[in-house]
Amino acid sequence: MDTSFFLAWVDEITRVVAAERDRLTELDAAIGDADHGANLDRGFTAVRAALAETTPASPGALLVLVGGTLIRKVGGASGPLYGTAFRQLGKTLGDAGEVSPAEFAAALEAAVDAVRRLGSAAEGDKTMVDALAPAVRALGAAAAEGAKAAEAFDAAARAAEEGAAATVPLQARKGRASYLGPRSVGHEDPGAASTALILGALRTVGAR
Amino acid sequence: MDTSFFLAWVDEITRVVAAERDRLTELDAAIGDADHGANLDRGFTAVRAALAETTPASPGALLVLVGGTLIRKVGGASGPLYGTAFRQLGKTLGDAGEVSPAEFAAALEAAVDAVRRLGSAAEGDKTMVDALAPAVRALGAAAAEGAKAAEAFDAAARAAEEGAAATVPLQARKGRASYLGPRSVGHEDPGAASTALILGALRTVGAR
Amino acid sequence: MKKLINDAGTVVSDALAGVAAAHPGLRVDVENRVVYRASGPRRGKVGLVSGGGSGHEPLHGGFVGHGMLDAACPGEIFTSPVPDQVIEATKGVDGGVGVLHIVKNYTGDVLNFEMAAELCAEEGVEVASVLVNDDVAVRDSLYTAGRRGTGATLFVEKIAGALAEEGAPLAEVAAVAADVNARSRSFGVALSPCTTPAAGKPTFQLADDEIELGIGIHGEPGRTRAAAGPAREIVRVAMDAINEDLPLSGETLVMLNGMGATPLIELYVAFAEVDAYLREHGARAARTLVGNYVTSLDMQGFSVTVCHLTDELTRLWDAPVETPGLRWGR
Amino acid sequence: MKKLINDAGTVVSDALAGVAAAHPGLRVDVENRVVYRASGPRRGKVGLVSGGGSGHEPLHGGFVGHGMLDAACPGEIFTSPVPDQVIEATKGVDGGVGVLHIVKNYTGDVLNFEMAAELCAEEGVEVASVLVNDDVAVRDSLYTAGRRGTGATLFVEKIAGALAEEGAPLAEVAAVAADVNARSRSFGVALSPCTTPAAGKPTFQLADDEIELGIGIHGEPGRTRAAAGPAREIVRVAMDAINEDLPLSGETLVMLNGMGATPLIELYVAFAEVDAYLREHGARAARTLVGNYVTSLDMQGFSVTVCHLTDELTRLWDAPVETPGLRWGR
Ligand SMILES: Nc1ncnc2c1ncn2[C@@H]1O[C@H](COP(=O)(O)OP(=O)(O)O)[C@@H](O)[C@H]1O
Ligand SMILES: Nc1ncnc2c1ncn2[C@@H]1O[C@H](COP(=O)(O)OP(=O)(O)O)[C@@H](O)[C@H]1O
Ligand SMILES: [Mg+2]
Ligand SMILES: [Mg+2]
Ligand SMILES: [Mg+2]
Ligand SMILES: [Mg+2]
Repeated sequence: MDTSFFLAWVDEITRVVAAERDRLTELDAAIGDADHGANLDRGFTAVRAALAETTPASPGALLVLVGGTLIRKVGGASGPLYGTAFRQLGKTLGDAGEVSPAEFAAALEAAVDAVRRLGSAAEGDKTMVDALAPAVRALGAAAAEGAKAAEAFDAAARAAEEGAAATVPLQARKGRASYLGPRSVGHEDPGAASTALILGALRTVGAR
Repeated sequence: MDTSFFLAWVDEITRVVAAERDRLTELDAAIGDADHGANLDRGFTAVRAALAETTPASPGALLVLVGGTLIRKVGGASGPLYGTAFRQLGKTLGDAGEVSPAEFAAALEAAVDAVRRLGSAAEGDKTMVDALAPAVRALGAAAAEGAKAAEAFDAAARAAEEGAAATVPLQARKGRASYLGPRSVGHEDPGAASTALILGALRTVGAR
Repeated sequence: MKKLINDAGTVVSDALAGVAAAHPGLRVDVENRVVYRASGPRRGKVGLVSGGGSGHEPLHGGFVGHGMLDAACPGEIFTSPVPDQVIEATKGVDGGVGVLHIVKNYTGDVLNFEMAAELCAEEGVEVASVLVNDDVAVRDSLYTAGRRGTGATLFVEKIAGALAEEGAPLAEVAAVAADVNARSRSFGVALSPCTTPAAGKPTFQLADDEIELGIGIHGEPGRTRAAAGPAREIVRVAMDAINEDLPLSGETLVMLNGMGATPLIELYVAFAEVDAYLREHGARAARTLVGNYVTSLDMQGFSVTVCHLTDELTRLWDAPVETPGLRWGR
Repeated sequence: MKKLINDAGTVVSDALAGVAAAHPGLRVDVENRVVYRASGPRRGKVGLVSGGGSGHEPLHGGFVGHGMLDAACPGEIFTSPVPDQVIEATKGVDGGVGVLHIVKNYTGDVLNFEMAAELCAEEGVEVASVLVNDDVAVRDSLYTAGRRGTGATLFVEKIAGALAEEGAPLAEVAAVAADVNARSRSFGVALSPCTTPAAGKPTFQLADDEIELGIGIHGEPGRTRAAAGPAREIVRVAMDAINEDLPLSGETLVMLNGMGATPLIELYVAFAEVDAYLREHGARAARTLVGNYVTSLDMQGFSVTVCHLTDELTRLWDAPVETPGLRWGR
């Protein structure tokens, strides 16, 4: 996978985030503050604008740019968390021109570790980590078995979607939803839902 | 008619005003500020309280007390206007122990003149004067023909009711409703409606 | 209707108890419904008394204090006070050189204050009155009760209050009050109706894409209903109405006033448009207020009030004031 | 949804343009979204920077000025600002003796301010942070993101601002800020939800006889839903929660804060009940604020914040302040 692959990924994320913006905001309205869709939409719109100005030389440079832009434009909890994730992804990939599924899986693991460190959320706390962590495991397993990118990304996307769905019965222990205590039960975490979209976009692009 | 007759009138006014309070307020909501029912209800409740403390010696003294209490407790436009009306009514009756329909008609005429002077509203301006003025005319005519109190008061009440109904198509030129310009058309004036209630109460008591 | 009250019948006195507890600089006679300065009348200073229906807070009780009112008489919600309150207040603030009544032009306010003024005069207190009638949405003609008093009331209270504080005689204080009123114009817009505790339901109905133009401060509908639009366009309608009545120019004092339920961030959005409009018309917002000052319970919307300044009026506006609702310089 | 805005996407910058036009004492960098004192940083004075999502006006931009903040960073509506804003503001107010970040305890605010603080430190600006977490509706435990920062933010900004104005060193300013926070407790109640311009519909639904207890300031539902009742009872629930967490006694600083759409007359009704509760519990409201200070757009409701005073804190509270939202002594 080269820079143009990751450019396509970012384009696809931008598209689905815009399309699902209202749903994400509604999920956030139920147990948060009704801005998650607007936040990510603003962030990825800014990413697209940044990419219209410069074309990064490598997948790593591209993803660092994406992460930096998210940090600079999103705000809220998800801005630093997703920003850090993309930056760490890019940093780990370094300046290689081509990235294998295994390399990507390792970089995503580093990215998710960074999110965990920053937000100190564990799996089961009802956050984006509940979608990110199973996706990383699924991707790592597929890559270790030598799966093609398309298959590996499909496994990761499915794991993220299942992880997001599995947040519904949980009581939140991190983020705004935790203020609701038991009333947070019965709602999908918006950040886990957006993680599922981001990995779904990876699947879409990987399947082309 | 003696003091107890006018006491009964005041009781009956208090009763109907309380019963029709919400309707009066709704009329006022449409073209005013939604307080006319509450204003009169507060006023006559205070009148009842005042009458529980002292029993005036004559119809005149009673009606002066009613007027003074309304001035002191109602506020708004209707407080000074109705207050002045009752005070003038009482003052004109003086300290006579008994009042004939003709004397009452003359006193009511003086009362309505006082209202006109204070508020400088003419008939057709869509105010309480549109119910008061025809009521005074009907009462005067009936009294001049030597009608019994019951008949005379029935005529006055009917004239007030017709006068109130006739305010519906008018455009207001006085009071808050005048701010609405042409939008005041199509609504009954709340003050004219309460005048109809007050004269209706007179009919009720006169018919006993 | 949901309200943070104990009982619709006791809202005014319950709130006055809160005012008394919150502001040691005020003395509140809850029984007689008068809000005074705690310091009492000052010999040789003209007293300023205002009042009107409740539901417009901080007007008027929130403007009692050094440099502004000496007393305020709150009536029931949207109902002018009764003469007794005004008499009590007038006597209570008399410093021996007369008292100015600041009266908003509504039939009820005018009648009740007039009755009180007559009685005070009979008892030897000199009273002058100024009628505030700044609302350009109402034509001042034989066919109306005349222009309503709205936002300019605050300007009159502040500027006349500053002059009175300097020891000016009653005639001068009354004259500056009348001058401020003559130089001021207002226009109001509602995005939603309001609900009085007594009525328990909104005073009118507005669809989600409608607004009321030319409203007063008593929850009454406006002159016309219009389609909702961007703040820029709504502000333009208000400013056009003001500008047509008294062409804008030079230094102005501008209040962008919230009707009670409009978020401050929206008031600032609107103020930016007011400021742009003034510049376009060669005028300048030399002094400004943005916030909830002359409200209409829980109505969403705003009013703009513009006063054409002179150096003297600016000086008096800038003079120290210390009230719950307006404070600077001390 | 009806809002007095031009466009849901430009609310924050449009409002900042209005803030700039309304307040000559402020310098507003609309592009970078920072509100500064017009006078700029003062050598030898600790700088105070706060910020957070917009929609809480006058917090924080309305508290920039002498005796309070040096700069505020408004994020999008209910969204914490980005690190760039905080970095810009921090550098812009540095008077050479360090800058205090006043951060409300929300994951987003904490992360963005932390990132900014790290970068500022790398660039040689000394930064200390105080975390405000006064909301007793949230248990501070492993099972939550910790208590939210709400009304006490204003107390921290005012008191730390006064100390900074006197030239105290960063460590002392940070210590008094932390002390004020430790001595403060808040509880909020919603009578209605609010509507963000971006979402365009209320964040939750409440029946006409229901209220939300233990709400924050972001339109989120509270800990529990309860039956609506008289102000007296609702206030008691709030005060009980505060009193159970930090028993009331002695001299207190009390804010009865409106959430944005509650008429001031109702806030006074509630304040009377707060005052009565304090007396019952042997405490006294020595200093008070009643009004819209830390709002949640067009939410109906209120919060109470109580801070246990010391003589020194009272002195700092009373010190002169000159901001759009809070002003006395100058
Ligand atoms: N401590 C945390 N660790 C990981 N993810 C978190 C944490 N706190 C919040 N999140 C994620 O952020 C999402 C909310 O993002 P967003 O709504 O954009 O920010 P905010 O909560 O500041 O409004 C939550 O749904 C959750 O998935
Ligand atoms: N100038 C006037 N002359 C006679 N009646 C008037 C005048 N102005 C108002 N009214 C009467 O008063 C009524 C309103 O009374 P009310 O609602 O109690 O007072 P307010 O208008 O001050 O709220 C009107 O419906 C009208 O009949
Ligand atoms: Mg959110
Ligand atoms: Mg009325
Ligand atoms: Mg009225
Ligand atoms: Mg947010």
